[in-house]
Amino acid sequence: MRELTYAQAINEGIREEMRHNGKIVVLGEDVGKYGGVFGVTRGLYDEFGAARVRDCPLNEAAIVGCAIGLAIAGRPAIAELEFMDFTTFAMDPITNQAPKLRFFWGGQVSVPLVVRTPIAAGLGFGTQHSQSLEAWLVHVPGLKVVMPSTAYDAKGLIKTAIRDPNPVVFAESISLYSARGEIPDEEYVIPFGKADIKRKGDDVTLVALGPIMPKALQAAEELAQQGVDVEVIDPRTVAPLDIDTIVNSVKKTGRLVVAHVAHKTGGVGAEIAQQVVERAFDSLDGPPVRVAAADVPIAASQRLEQATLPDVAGMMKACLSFRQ
Amino acid sequence: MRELTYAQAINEGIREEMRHNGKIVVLGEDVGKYGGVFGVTRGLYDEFGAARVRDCPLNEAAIVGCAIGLAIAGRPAIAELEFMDFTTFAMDPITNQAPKLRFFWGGQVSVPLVVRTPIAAGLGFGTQHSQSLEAWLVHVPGLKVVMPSTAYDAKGLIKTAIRDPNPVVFAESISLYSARGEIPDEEYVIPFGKADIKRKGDDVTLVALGPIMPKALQAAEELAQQGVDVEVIDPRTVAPLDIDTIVNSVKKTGRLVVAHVAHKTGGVGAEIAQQVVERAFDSLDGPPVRVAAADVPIAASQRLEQATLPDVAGMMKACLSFRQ
Amino acid sequence: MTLSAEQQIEAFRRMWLIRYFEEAAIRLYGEGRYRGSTHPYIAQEATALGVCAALQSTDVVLATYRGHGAAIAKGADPKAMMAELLGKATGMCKGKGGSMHMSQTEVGFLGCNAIVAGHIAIAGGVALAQQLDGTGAVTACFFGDGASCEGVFYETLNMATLWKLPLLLVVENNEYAISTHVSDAISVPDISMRAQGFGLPGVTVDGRDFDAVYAAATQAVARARRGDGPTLLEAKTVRWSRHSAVAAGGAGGEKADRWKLTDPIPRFRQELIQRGILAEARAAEIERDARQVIDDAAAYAIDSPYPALEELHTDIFA
Amino acid sequence: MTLSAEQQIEAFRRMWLIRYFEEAAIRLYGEGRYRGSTHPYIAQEATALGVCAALQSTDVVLATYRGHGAAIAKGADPKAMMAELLGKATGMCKGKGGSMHMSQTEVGFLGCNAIVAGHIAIAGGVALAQQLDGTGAVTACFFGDGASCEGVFYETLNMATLWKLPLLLVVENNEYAISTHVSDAISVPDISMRAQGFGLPGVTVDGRDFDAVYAAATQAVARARRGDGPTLLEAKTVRWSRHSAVAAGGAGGEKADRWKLTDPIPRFRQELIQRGILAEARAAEIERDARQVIDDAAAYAIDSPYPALEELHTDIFA
Ligand SMILES: Cc1ncc(C[n+]2csc(CCOP(=O)(O)OP(=O)(O)O)c2C)c(N)n1
Ligand SMILES: Cc1ncc(C[n+]2csc(CCOP(=O)(O)OP(=O)(O)O)c2C)c(N)n1
Ligand SMILES: [Mg+2]
Ligand SMILES: [Mg+2]
Repeated sequence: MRELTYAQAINEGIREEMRHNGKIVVLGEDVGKYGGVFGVTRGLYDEFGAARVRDCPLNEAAIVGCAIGLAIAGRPAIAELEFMDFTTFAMDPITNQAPKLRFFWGGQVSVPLVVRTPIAAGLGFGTQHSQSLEAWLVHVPGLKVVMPSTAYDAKGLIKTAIRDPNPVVFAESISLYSARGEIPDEEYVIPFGKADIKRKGDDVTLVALGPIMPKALQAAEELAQQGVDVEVIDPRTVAPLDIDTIVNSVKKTGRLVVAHVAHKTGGVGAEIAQQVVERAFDSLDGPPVRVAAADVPIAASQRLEQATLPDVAGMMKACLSFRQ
Repeated sequence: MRELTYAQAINEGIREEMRHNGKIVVLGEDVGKYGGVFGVTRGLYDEFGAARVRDCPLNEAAIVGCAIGLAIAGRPAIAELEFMDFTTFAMDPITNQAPKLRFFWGGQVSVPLVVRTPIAAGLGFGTQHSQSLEAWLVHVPGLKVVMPSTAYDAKGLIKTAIRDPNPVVFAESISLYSARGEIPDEEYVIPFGKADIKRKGDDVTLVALGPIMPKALQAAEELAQQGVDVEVIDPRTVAPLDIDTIVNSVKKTGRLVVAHVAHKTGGVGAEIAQQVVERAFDSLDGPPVRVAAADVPIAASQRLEQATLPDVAGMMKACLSFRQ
Repeated sequence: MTLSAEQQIEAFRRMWLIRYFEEAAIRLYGEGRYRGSTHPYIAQEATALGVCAALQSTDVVLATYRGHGAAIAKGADPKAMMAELLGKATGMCKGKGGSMHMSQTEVGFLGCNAIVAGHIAIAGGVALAQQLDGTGAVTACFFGDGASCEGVFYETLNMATLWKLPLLLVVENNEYAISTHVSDAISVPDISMRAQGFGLPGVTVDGRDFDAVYAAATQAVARARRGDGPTLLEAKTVRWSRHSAVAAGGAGGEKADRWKLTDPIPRFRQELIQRGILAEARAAEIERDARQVIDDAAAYAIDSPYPALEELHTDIFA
Repeated sequence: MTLSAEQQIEAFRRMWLIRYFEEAAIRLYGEGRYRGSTHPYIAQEATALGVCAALQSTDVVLATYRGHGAAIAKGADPKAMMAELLGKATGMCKGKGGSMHMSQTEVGFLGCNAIVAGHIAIAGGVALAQQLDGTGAVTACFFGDGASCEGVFYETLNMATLWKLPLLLVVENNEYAISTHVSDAISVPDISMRAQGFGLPGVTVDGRDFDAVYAAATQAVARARRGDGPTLLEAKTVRWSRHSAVAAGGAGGEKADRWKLTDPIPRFRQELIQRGILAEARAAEIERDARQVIDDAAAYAIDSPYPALEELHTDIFA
């Protein structure tokens, strides 16, 4: 076992896969010599060279389009978009091309594509650099969407993403990049569609996505001191979603809270809540509660930003809202 | 009263507003001389000239970007995207610019922008021309999203959209363009955020969005013959959403079905269901039911397409699923 | 490099296949045998054939929704295409794609795309894979004058030039994007001029002249194989009467049949006869045979079954 | 058109305002007085001033996240800017925008934008409104070498040329997009060459030379006001050491301080002295005063309150 940061864990996962499979290509802005704006691809250029770790011009649409071309031509491609907000420039390749090509060509190609992109919420970057847009992507059949919350998960999941012959959006978290975690010395992968129960509990089920996980665990710890036992579930992949694990937990607790840094309205929280309601209506003590960013643009000013984004107190309040 | 088609009604609404306000500019691909690929802007070029009704090169990002520039410079702009699927090319201006500029500049500008774009589901155009993407847009604070389902509503709502000093996405329905409706001789507008009860009923609340409305009403009629009295609610605007009208109906019926042509997972149906669950949990006889497109890409082949999209039978079945 | 007589005759034959395929597509649409739309390649046949004649079977072609011509030119099977058009299980994409999404990867036809310009960067990626694999194969990407306005085209132009990708960017300037004439959409008279700002060769040829297209494509292919990078090749033509089976587009009135004045097929026929490659009788026979192939394809497509409903859930994930 | 002595001195003063503003922004970031990031305009001052000196107050400027320089050059208030930087209620955007979203519409500064190239088509629309309104006003849009790779730039180039919009597209080529050198990103040596494929004038000037920028901008503005359409103006410069307060970017090591060799401010100072417009003593006084303005702005910003939480819900809808 070693300790690595979340960023290093992803880096190691990519590196191992690139060693296994000489066809894999990494491309994006600043991913080469510089090692990525957040350092996630550091050292790959030196090990694998400029042909396989490609610094691209500043054009997201062509980067992802080009990555799809590589993928359908038999070269698994890992494209980076520097902030998740910039998926807006690549929505045609990400949503109209990558997840549909195989289908509308009747299975003639596969699309081994990973689009890596980090969520920046909570760092003061302002309105256009703070969005968590997984809700857009889970709405697109044919896309897989991953949101790792720990270094361990990040490594295991990036390896699965790279091996997957299908398009995957891998949503990292800038706020977690420097978080450390134990990483086994031996190789491992984590399957998609398997939630991880990050903390066992009997009173409330708290589903937390990606960057909010540390706060969710903190909320659970504080609630434990108040005698409320929270089960914290990390879906790890929101598409496919391991709804069974969530439903089983809710059948035990009768209470569901879903937390994410994305805006509340139209967020994945509604989808998870509704799937639980569909399957476990009679087990619920009360309506599922969502803890999410307020439905306002995210201001740069720290005070406003903090008030917009979900926090520990908000999750605690939500978990306690079921008690009479 | 006169009868107009849905397309003509929109056309008339735009025309009236352009007569009222000489600043308004229409822009898009084929909107000028040709009158729009679906004829919605027919005649506007002749009446208002090439300066105000502008045929643009084929570049959606610049069209919407340019429309935003017009808007913040004091010229309300109406941009057309030929299919809703092509919002993918303009996601930066639609989501990162238009709804955020006013906020991040502290109120120094307003953005009187309408992006008109039609939903094509069910017409055999295939995977990349059949998507209903309102779920992406309701997730973006600062955007209003309109989905008219009748000629009458379309005219009243487009006028409100054009007068609104804020960005509005106006999602039309190709399948409704030729549907006729009575239009008053005198001018009228329809406020945003006010649902319309398209059919009164006591047994089940059926919320239906845009293009699926005719089928929803048909399902309700057929169910009436079976003694089930369905209340059909048309939110008309999904952002802002008139949740009060829906909740009040559910408090009466105890049962909620939400139907849309968009894919089920991550669709607006989950959002509406969850908002109802949050506010009327104790009134519900059972979990809300969603009727939506299957979570698979939409095939061109008629048989597969039909099996993918929600239909009358599906809505009937959903409405009946509550009966013991 | 010159083409053998046989190759030229095969090109001639495929032109007729395309022409009859498209006429059948229009007829079948009129008969209500499929929905959606279809975008005829009529009047543009010489371009697809001229480019594909310069390619090897291991090279790759990508095209637009107006891509039946490119498909046939690259050697796709008209029967599987016609069945695809009608949304049948025997279609090359099992009926899932329809008119705008034909594809036959085993002949190097990496498909049609219904999103204008959506395939251009993808073509760049395919060319990058070819470069990395070092096989010497090249990619040709067809698109329209309208598509040349989309930003991703320029992004790809820059990247392809920078990286010297083995790519032919073939812009088919048929004067219209639906209703919009190039003069109302493009700030320069020739789209090939765009190349000047990107540092790659830009060439304009008469897209109705098979020989001219073939010659320019041959040069571009040679350049690409040498590792010298992409070429922007503009094939000027005149669009067939309508944009699609659904949308008339702008070329109405007197302009509607202007394409007939420069129809590439009789022109190529005349050339081949003058060259002594083809006799009148043989030309007529080829035309008849092509029509027969298409008639058979239509019958086959009509008789084919629709896909089973289980097909909804296949081919999404590998 | 030549600038009066007074105008030149004002330009010189604003260069110092920018320089000291940016140094303060870096310092305050280091002190943890705001989060996010800041992108200094250091070493590029002559470009913003040269362009803005060619504009009237009724003309409009749009810029990027590296836009503090353009803001000050167009006459924005450094106090309101500094308060904005710190996310204070007294900020020009009430603290909602921060470093990357400064804006002061009443002086014609239509703001910074944090999305690379996200503002270019918007600038086109503002110019279109100016054209339609017939006021004779023009728009200048600043962006970087990296931004010139985004497709929407080319889309705007085409539309602006086609429609003869009164637009200056000012590309500030500081050699880097974060870590990526222009030679690894752009397929031609001068970004102004892109204009050749679009039919508008493309000009490259030394962006550190106020006079050269001013001369080129004056020509471009005149052309735009005459109704002859846009100009692509490339201002070449050398980026300051780092991309931002957060990201180092590529110009590390020996290259880091290369910009100092061609610092535009001492250069302009020397020019003004040689021209007899400015005495050494007056120059020093201007510099001191500018520093004082910025020090005062920083103190004002630090003392200002944070926005009230109610501000979360204002300025979303008009
Ligand atoms: C991104 C996108 N925008 C708009 C359309 C609608 N559309 C389909 S074909 C077409 C015109 C394309 O013109 P051109 O590129 O010249 O090709 P042509 O049809 O003439 O072959 C348009 C606007 C689309 N399919 N995709
Ligand atoms: C669409 C988009 N892609 C990427 C980024 C991240 N990013 C911010 S600045 C920058 C480099 C821009 O370089 P350039 O245009 O040369 O401007 P400079 O920073 O040199 O002024 C990048 C890649 C962004 N903000 N927006
Ligand atoms: Mg065309
Ligand atoms: Mg730069």
